[in-house]
Amino acid sequence: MSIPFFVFFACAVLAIAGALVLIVSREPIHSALALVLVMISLAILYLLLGAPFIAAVQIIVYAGAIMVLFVFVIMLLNAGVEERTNWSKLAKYAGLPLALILLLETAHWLFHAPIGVAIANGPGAPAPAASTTQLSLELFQQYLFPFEATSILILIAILGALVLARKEE
Amino acid sequence: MPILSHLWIILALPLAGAAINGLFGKRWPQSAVNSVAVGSVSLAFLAVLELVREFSHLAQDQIPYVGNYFTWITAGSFRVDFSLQVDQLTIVMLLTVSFVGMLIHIYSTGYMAHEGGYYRFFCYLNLFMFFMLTLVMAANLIVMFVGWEGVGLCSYLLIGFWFLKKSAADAGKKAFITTRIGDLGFMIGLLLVFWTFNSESFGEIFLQAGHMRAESATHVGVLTAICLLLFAGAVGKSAQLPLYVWLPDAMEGPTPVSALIHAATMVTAGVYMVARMHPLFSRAPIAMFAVAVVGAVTAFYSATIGLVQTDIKKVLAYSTVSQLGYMFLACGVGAYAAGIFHLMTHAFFKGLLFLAAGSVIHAMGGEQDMMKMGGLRKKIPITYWTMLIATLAIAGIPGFAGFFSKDEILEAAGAGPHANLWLWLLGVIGAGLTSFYMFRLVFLTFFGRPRFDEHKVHVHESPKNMTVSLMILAFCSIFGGWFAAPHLVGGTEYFEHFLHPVFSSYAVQAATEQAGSLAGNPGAEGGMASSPAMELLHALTGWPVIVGILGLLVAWWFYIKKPEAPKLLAQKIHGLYLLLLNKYYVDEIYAALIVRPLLWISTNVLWHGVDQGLIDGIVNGSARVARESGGKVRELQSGNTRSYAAWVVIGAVGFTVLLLGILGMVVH
Amino acid sequence: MSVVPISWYLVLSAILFGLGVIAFVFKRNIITIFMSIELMLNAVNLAFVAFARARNQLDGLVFVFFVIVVAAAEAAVGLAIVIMLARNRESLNVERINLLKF
Amino acid sequence: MTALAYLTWFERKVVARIQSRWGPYYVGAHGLLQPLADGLKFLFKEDVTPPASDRFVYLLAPFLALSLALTAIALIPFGPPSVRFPNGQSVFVVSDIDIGLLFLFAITSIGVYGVALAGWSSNSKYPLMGSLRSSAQMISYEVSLTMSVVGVLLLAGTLNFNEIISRQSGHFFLHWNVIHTGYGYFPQIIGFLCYLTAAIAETNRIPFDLPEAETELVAGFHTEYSSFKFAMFFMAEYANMLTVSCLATILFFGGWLSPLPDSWHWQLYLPGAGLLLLGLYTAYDTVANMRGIAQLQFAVVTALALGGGAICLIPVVMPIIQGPFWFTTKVLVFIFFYVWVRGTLPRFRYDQLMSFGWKLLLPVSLANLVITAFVIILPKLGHP
Repeated sequence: MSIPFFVFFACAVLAIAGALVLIVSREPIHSALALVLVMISLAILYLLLGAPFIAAVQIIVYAGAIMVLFVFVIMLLNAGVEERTNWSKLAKYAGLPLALILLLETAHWLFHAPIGVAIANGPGAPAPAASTTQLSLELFQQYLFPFEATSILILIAILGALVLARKEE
Repeated sequence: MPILSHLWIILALPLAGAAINGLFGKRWPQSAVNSVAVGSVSLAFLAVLELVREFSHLAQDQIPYVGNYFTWITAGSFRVDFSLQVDQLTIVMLLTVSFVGMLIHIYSTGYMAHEGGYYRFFCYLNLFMFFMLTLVMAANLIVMFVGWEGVGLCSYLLIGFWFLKKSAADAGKKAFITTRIGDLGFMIGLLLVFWTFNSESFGEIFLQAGHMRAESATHVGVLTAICLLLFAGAVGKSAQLPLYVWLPDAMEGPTPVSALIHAATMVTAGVYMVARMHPLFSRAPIAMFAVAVVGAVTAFYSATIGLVQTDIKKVLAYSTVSQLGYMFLACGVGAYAAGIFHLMTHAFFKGLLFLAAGSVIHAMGGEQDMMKMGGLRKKIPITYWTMLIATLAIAGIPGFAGFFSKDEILEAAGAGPHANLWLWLLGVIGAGLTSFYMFRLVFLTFFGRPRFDEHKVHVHESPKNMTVSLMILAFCSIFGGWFAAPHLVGGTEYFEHFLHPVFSSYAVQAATEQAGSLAGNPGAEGGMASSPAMELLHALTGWPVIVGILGLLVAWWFYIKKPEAPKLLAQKIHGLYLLLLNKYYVDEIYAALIVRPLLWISTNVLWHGVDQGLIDGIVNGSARVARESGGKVRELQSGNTRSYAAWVVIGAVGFTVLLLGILGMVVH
Repeated sequence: MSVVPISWYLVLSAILFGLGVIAFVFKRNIITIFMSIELMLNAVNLAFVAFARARNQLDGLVFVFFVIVVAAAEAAVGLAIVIMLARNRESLNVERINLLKF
Repeated sequence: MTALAYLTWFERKVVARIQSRWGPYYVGAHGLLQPLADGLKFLFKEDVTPPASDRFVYLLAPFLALSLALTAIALIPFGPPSVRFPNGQSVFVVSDIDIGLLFLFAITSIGVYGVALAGWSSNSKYPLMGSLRSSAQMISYEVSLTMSVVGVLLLAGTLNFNEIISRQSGHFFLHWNVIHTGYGYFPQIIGFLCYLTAAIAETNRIPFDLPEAETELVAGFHTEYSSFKFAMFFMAEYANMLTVSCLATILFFGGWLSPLPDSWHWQLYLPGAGLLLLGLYTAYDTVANMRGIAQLQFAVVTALALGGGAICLIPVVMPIIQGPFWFTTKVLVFIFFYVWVRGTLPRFRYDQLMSFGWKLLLPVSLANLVITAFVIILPKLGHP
């Protein structure tokens, strides 16, 4: 069993475990940490997939910024253990089966749908690790407009966040 | 050629005035509103003068001069340009409309000085000028129709100007609805025109019509239909039988309005339209005859009603109707030029009459009943003299404007190619009646002893800006007629010559002959009566004068010599008197025959049946359905985010299933 | 040295997504629900990267980049809203936040 | 680890000198053994875990902090990658990856968790306050930290440390990014200042040590921590300090490059000479004014110094040692600067901190970035 397989399985197990913890734990902060775990393991998978830049961004932005923000808010609101209320019968009874169906469907999709097949047996061969230069070129030439758009989006988001979170005098 | 190449200026000026006054006038002092309103109209008048100057330089083949501004409507093959045109006819109308309009504007500044809604009044008035000019300058039927409806709207607004007074509001509505009946015909006529000629522009229509064979009484075709339909519109607009009923009521409006819209300009639109469409009419003898008959009958009929009315403005209203009848008579017998000419002179003296009457009313402090007047001769001399002149003019006393025009009409009616003795007779009698009731009006108003309390009503002459326009119009009513001085009095048919190209260009043979016989008759030059035709002319020319003077004398005898005579006569022929007094009960008849059934239908069938039963049923039904279903569906709106989440998931699952299914189909 | 086939990554991403959905439906704490959304996004990102690798194209990575950016914006606004919520209703439990009930 | 421990000694000494004290003195000559003593003390103290705490997170936090800090150091190249072990593994560069810088940032950004979680898990108000503050502060200052660095990245056009450094070689110290002027270059002095400030804040050092403001919140986020866990935080802090100093050296001061022209061959002798001088000094000290046990200790130090010097003078070793020598020197300068600042400046107020970070530091670094980008683009504008 070669190294990539090992890494993959380790990360996969970690990620799934993290997701499960996220679901099971009733302490928001634990969920957050679990999610961070998932993200980090995903980042490693990205490395494995030859996308170091994405991996780094994943960690910096997701784990380093977004999740910190989550933790920060959790701490700020001192969000305690989540209480057990089940008013939504629908969610209670339909949720799990539905999600499972979705999962199966997706799996079926991936394996039996033509596209899925095409990719599943697709070239697993290690493509040269996407160098940051190529990526940046792609980003700033082909996808320039979306890039600008997102920047504006972020600006708007900042303003919105400020407006929302400001205490009304 | 600044104006000629920019005809729209003439329209833009009044429109701008209306816009400015309408938007800002409310806060402005009267002086400002005046200057805007009068200024805009006067400028328009000046523009028209300049236009005339430029027009005189135009070569014959450039007439009619058409200016295309922009394509207004295009739907399939239906294409309407916003285009204006100028030819002699237009010039005459333009001069008349803008000139009289200007004077009446000036007059109004004095007359309306003490009224509320001052700016509103002038806004409407300017708007009216705009539409009227549009109507006159239109180069195709659609643009003309715009003006047509526009003036209708303005007249509605202005009749109902004192909308707090119920009678005024009702009169406005009545005018609008009655004319609308005619307009329906007009509209159908438009469609028919397009269906026939596949175009609405005059040039195109006339060109094609020129190639069509003239229809005869036996062989009636589309032309006749078109003409009759258009004439229906004219009947509505120009208050002819049977749709004249709105005009007398329209006197509820301010007097200047009556003068401008319901005497001088708008009501003559019908005549103008008929004259404008003469190439079609000339080819539809039936229609022509119908026009003539309606005109003559109306002329006589409303004259009889005018005999006994006591409201000064009502009398004038009926006389207007009858004068319009004369114009139609003229058109009907093919003497378009005469008709237009009478239109012009009538604009002068009838406008003058109304203004003078307004001045009288003004002086009497709002009193309109002639029975409560009398002996005003000394107190308001200017009004008196001007009114007298106008009366002489309308009565057709030789030398005054009315004489020439009416004379020409009767001449054509009696001796023209479409001459018809009975029509002529009607016309002559009508002329006599006209002069009778007009002098009756004068005598009742200005002579005899005052029949009102001198202490209550202190009579006073109107302010300058009113009297000035009175005098100017008086001048026109005297000399306006000499344009057309017929050869028999040694004149040179100038008016005929001027309009000749318009009416000869597309005319059928008969029409040209007639025009020739009227205009270019070599023997007629110099006025020496040589040919038998001339003898006949002389004989005919006499009659209107004679009956006119007769009417004068009778009126004098009744109302000066023996003031009690009318009563006696009234008692003698009481039935007839009542009949006339109540205007032949036409309003009542209409009410019984049309209005009430209509009301019943609309109440029981349309309102209770269709509206409440059907439409409300549908509306409420749909609303109820929506409410019920909403009540059911809103159960989903549990307000519980998690169940929403579940729904989202369900959606995702369903979508994926769908996608898989589709892909499966694609694959297999 | 053999290589992990792409489909495995895809399956992993599918599993993660499914778990995200489950969390999304089952958690009651609004912040956690938020996190589950992020989890789903991550799963999708993984799929993206995997595809990008499979196709030897960078577009997938670019998409991931954009997804991350948008997620950041979304988190900023969303958390601001959460703070508002906590201020006004003293509860983070979505089942107590049902003003929009019929 | 020892290095870290001795950093504390160094700091205490310097601060003492600034405050005109002797500082640690009794444990060992000139308190040389103080760090060891501290370490032992931490090891043997009772490890208290507050009952109300969230046990798992409480344990996790310090490990996270320290491990991340150390990992970060692993990324720093101490010398030229050309120097390799027989097995081809580079000596000074533990891991030379394409986007090392990004990873460094990634790791430091995760470092926030240490503080935050610590404050949260100990479930008591002062730590919570402290961690709230610190997480806010770290997030905010991380932004301007990154921004100030981007300028250098633009100049270097790569994220790889070694390339960044090698780009700064030549013309002895004139091509270091701090001062590198010229066509298409913009001296990153502003960027450097921003970086320094942000870095101090990032490491929660005075004057930005709000998270552990003794006077306000007993000891901030690690109030509840004792014994070895506290030591971990402590070391993590110094490790971070070290990291950022190294980063500054690499990004702005040409990493391991020597400031002296290559033609001056005598510079090869510098490291050894320096150590020898140190040894001679300590030797004099030993002989002159040391007595008893202290004398023995100093003898050891002298032996080490002299021995080290001698090794450094071995021709084979000499070239190898050059890079690390300069690198360490530069880093030491920074460390000294840190300590100096700590000894000098008072603490910020929290709102001042925030407004300073967002309203001054970030705009300035952004401006620097924009100017740099412009200067770089300018020559290329003519001929794309």
